[in-house]
This record gives sequence, C-alpha cells and structure tokens, in this order.
Amino acid sequence: MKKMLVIFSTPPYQNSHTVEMLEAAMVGAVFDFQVSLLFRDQGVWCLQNEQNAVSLGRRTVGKVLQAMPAYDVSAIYACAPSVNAAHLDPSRLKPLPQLLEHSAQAILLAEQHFVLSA
Amino acid sequence: MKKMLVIFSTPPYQNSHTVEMLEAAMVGAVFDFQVSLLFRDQGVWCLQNEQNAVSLGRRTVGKVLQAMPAYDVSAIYACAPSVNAAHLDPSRLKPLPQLLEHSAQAILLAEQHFVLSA
Amino acid sequence: MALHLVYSIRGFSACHPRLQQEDVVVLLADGVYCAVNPTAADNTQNADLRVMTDDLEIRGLTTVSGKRIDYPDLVELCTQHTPIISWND
Amino acid sequence: MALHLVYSIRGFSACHPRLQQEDVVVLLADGVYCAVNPTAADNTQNADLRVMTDDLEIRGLTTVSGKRIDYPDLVELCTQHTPIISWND
Amino acid sequence: MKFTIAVHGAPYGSFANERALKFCQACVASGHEIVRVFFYHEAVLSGLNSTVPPQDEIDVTQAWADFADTHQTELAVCIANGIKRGVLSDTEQARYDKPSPTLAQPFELVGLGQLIDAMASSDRYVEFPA
Amino acid sequence: MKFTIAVHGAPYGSFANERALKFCQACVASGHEIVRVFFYHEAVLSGLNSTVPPQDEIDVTQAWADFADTHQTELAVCIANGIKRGVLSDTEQARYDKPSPTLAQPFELVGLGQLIDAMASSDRYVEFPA
Repeated sequence: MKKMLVIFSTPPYQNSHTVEMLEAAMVGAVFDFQVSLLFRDQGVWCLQNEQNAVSLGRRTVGKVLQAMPAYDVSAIYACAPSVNAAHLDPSRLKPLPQLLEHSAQAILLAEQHFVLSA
Repeated sequence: MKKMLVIFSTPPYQNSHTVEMLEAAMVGAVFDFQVSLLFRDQGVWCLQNEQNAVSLGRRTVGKVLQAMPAYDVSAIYACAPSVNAAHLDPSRLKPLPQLLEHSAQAILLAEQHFVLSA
Repeated sequence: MALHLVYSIRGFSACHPRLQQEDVVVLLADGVYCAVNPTAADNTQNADLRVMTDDLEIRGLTTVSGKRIDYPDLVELCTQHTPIISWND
Repeated sequence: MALHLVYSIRGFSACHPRLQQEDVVVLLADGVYCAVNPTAADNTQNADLRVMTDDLEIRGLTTVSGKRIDYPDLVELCTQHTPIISWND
Repeated sequence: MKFTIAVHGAPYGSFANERALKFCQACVASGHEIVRVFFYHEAVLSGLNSTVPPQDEIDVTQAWADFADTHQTELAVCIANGIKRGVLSDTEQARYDKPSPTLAQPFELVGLGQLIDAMASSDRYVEFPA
Repeated sequence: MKFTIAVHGAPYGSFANERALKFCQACVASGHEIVRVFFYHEAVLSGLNSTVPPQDEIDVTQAWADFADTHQTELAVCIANGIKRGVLSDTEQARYDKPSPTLAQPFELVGLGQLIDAMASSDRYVEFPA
C-alpha cells in the first residue's frame, strides 16, 4: 500500500489550495493509498474550531477537514512547536491531531512514497 | 503633482508582479505622477547586478529597472536594514538606490498620495 | 496620517517598524491572527489597532485584542486617512 | 533518504529542522538565496546541499556555497531518493 | 469621496475579489463614488467568461457584473496583464487570431493609463492584494 | 524510471511551468518515462487556449504542447480546478452552456483519480509549486 502525505503550511483562507489539496487527499484514500495529513507553521490554523466561510461565499475548511475520517483519512498530525507558537490549545483543535515534534516529522516524511504540499 | 510610491517586497523572480508593477510605475511617470520605488525585505534582490532571465524565457527584472530613469522614475529607495540582512554591498546595487532607515521610510510613506504594492 | 491594511502576520512585521504615531492599523484577512497571537500583540501596543470582525468569524477566532470593525467602518477609516497602504508579505 | 527541493529562504527554515542525516537538500528558484546568505548558510552546515546553477545565473548570484548542479543532475538525484518533498513557504 | 479600487488576486485561487466586492458595496452604500475598479496581475482572470464556480460558492465574475450593473461602475481589466493570461475582447481575439473572445460582459480591456487616470481624479486608492 | 509530474503555479504569474518544462526535458533526455503531467491549482490555466504571451517571452501552453507532441506525454488538467478557473473542454462548455471551449490541444480535462492513478504506477512524484 502506497503511503501519501499531504502537508499544509498556510492558514486556511490564504488561498484555495487548502481545500483543493484536501480533495486530493480524499481521492488518494478512495484509491487505497494510505493517506496522512500534516499541519505545520501557519497551517495549524486549519484546525481551529468553529470556522465559517459562508460570508465569503466559499467552503469552510474546518468542515471539509472534519469529513476526512469518513474518507479513511484518519492520520492527522500537527507540528507541536507550530501549535505552541500559535498559542493554540491542542485539546480544542478539530479534528484532534496527533502532535509531532520536528524529529518525529522527519521520520514521518522518510516513511512516505509521495509527499504533496498545498 | 500627485505622489505615487511603488513598494517591492519579493525577490525578482518569485512571480511576474515585479515586472508588472514596474510597468505601472513607468505609466504613472508618463502621466506626470511623481513616482518613487521602495525595495524592502527580499525585494532588495531586485537590485542585484547581472541578472539574466533569458534561460527562463522571461524579461530580466534588472534590465527593466535600469530603464526606469529614462521614464523619469528617478527616486529609487532601498531599505537599509533589508540590504544589510541580505548581506548585499550597497555600492554594487544597480540602479544605485538611496538607503533609508525604517523611520525615513515612515516619512516617505506619509508623503504619498498613493501607495502600490507588487 | 496613513491607514495600514495588514493582510498577514508577516505583513504586520513589515508594517510595524514603518508606522508613524498617528497612523491606524487595520488587521484583516490573515492579518487578524495578529490579534490572537500575544507575541504579535506585544508589538501592537504602540499601534492604534482595528480588527475586521468578518475575518475573525470566518477563521473561528473569538477572544482577541483591538477594536472590532466592519466594512462600513473600514470605508469610513479610508476617508479619514491617506495614503492607504496594503501589507501582504 | 528523502530529497528536499527548497524554493525559498523561508522554505529552507521550514525544511531544516525536519531533515534526516542522509537527506539531500537542493536549493532552487528563490531557495538559491540561502547559498549566498551567510545567516542561512550557518544552518546549512549539517545538510548535504546542492544549488541549481540555472537559478543562480538568472538572479545574478556568483559567489556561493554548496555544490552546483544542473537539471540532468536534479533528475539523477530524484532517481536516487524517495520521497521528493517541495518546500515553498 | 471618489475611490479607485485595484484588485490583484486571482478569482477562485485567492479571496481578493470577495473582499473587494464587500468593500465596494460598503463604499457605495456610504454614498461614495467608485471611479473605476481596475483588475491587475492574476485578478484579470475575474473577467474571464468561461468560469464555472463550484455549486454553493460565489460566482465572482457574475457578482462583479451585478455590482457594475446596479451602480454603473466601470470594470477595467489591464490589457497587458489580461491578454497574456488569456482574457481577450473581440478585438484582441481577432488581432491575435485566437479561437474565441473570452472577456465577460461588462468588463473592458484597457491600458494602464486608465488606472493612473482614475487615480488622478480620485481622492483615495485602495488595493486588494492576493 | 517512471515519473509523475505535478505543476501547481500559474503560467505568466509564476515560473513553475518554466521549471517543470526544463525538468521534464532533462527527465526524458536521461531515458526516463513521464507517466503524466498533472496541472493543479492555478497551473490549470497553462491549458487555456487564449493566452497571448508577450513578444520575446516563452509561450507556456505551446511549449507544453510541443513537448507532449515530441514525447507522447499526457497533459492532464484537473477538471475540478480547471472548470472553476474557466478551462473548458467542448463537453464541459456544452454542459455548462458557456460561450466557447477554452482548452488548448493536446491538454485533457481529467479527474483527480488520474493523478492518483499515475502516482500508483510511478516510481517518483515531483511537484512544481508556484
């Protein structure tokens, strides 16, 4: 089974790439890739609860993210130093990520066949 | 006479905006605006000598910049702290900019009617 | 006095050292993260800060520093200041 | 071992703490500025660095650290490493 | 007061158009005049006549067209930035022998002089980056 | 070896296409196979048939078409990312009742499954960001 990691490093409404890359992750899972997501740097803001992009006329990233487990994208990681730097409470992130230090992220990267960046 | 400042904060080949904004500066000068350029942060790399974008099949930013004085865009400023941070030798920049500290940049901004950012 | 429209955290870092005393700073788009991040907020204590409510709500942000404004307030601020400078680093 | 394609100075900052010992780092596009900037270069001493000659010449950069490569070399490096990761912060 | 508005960010790629539209609506609601909306950089693509936005999402091109229709606002697409990105009026399509015009109504392809001209007669210039 | 290439950056806005083309040329010159070039995000616009590049600058769409012609390479434009940005095949143009098709030959509009499918049969995946 091929392993695919998708990395998110920008805040959710900087551009449309976050939603578009989540779609790629879903399709990867549908095609039986083992898909993981890693949120690092300002990408950790994607996990902030209670987003609502209705007033923008666009899709809400938080809602698309919460549909991921239904598509068998269940490994959701966040960079621990990035979560700290953003002063986010990790227990309130949604979906709840596994926190990884930099060294654990290096190991995660090394395990992949394919790495995509939003 | 209306004063217009164009600010460049990205390196010259990050995207096409640098060349496109230089075109706006030239047209501003043709229409008798008093046009200044300010290069700050990674934008100071636009002033690096001997660029050559022929292998990209695109226009060379350094050459477009050197045509600016012919269009009466003669006030070319660079952020002194940014030039230092990039370890650039200010005497070798082309065209030769006037170096401004942050406080002088604040005064320059305050004098403008219009500020454009690339 | 100038009006500074700050579109990102890095935009605030670029804007901040180039402010004059009477200038007003509007945090909008991803600039609103500066209003929740105490590290950025430290620097903002000298600045007259406004925060776009719309952009806070889109991003799920609630407890923030700075005076909240909406689009009509932003238009009003634009009429009171010149030049208007966008910071999008 | 992974191959890291670094497209910007900030991309290098993001890549560097996530490197493993045998990984190779290619500086290309605006990532080549890391090869002339001693501040960035300090961090690069532990990394096995390659620099795209084409991107140096486009930007007018000459005196740099790191081994220079061209596109055929980059293809060769890609065949020797997996995964291939782009850093474009 | 008179405003010149510049939009720099791509439709669907960025959120610049959505923000600029909200600003323009508030602007006219407060009794101000928008001399011209000028589309530059990737924002020229807001004037493309072939976009199909996802269901339940905003149609940026239509939203600008509706705004312009209601308030008689000029939607000006930079011709130099536009034609290289594929936004062609009937005239430009014929000139360059391309398959079909791609500029949506009521957008117009104009030179950069029209940006400077609008600024010269405006009290304020507000830019919406990507 | 077999490669899947992804391009993410806009033509004329970014330099992603220029870099990806150089990489692809070196790739086939070294005897490797490119299973598919997949255009995503703003790079879908590389498949637009109406772009008019500035004189003396590269024509990105034509350069890809020439490359594909020489090496029988598949140029795949993500259909979801493409139609929202205005890149329409004959079929999509008819389906959405738009004025004209805008997809250049020999680009094709395909689903995301075609990206994953190409990756599944490739040894390497290389991405060219904006």
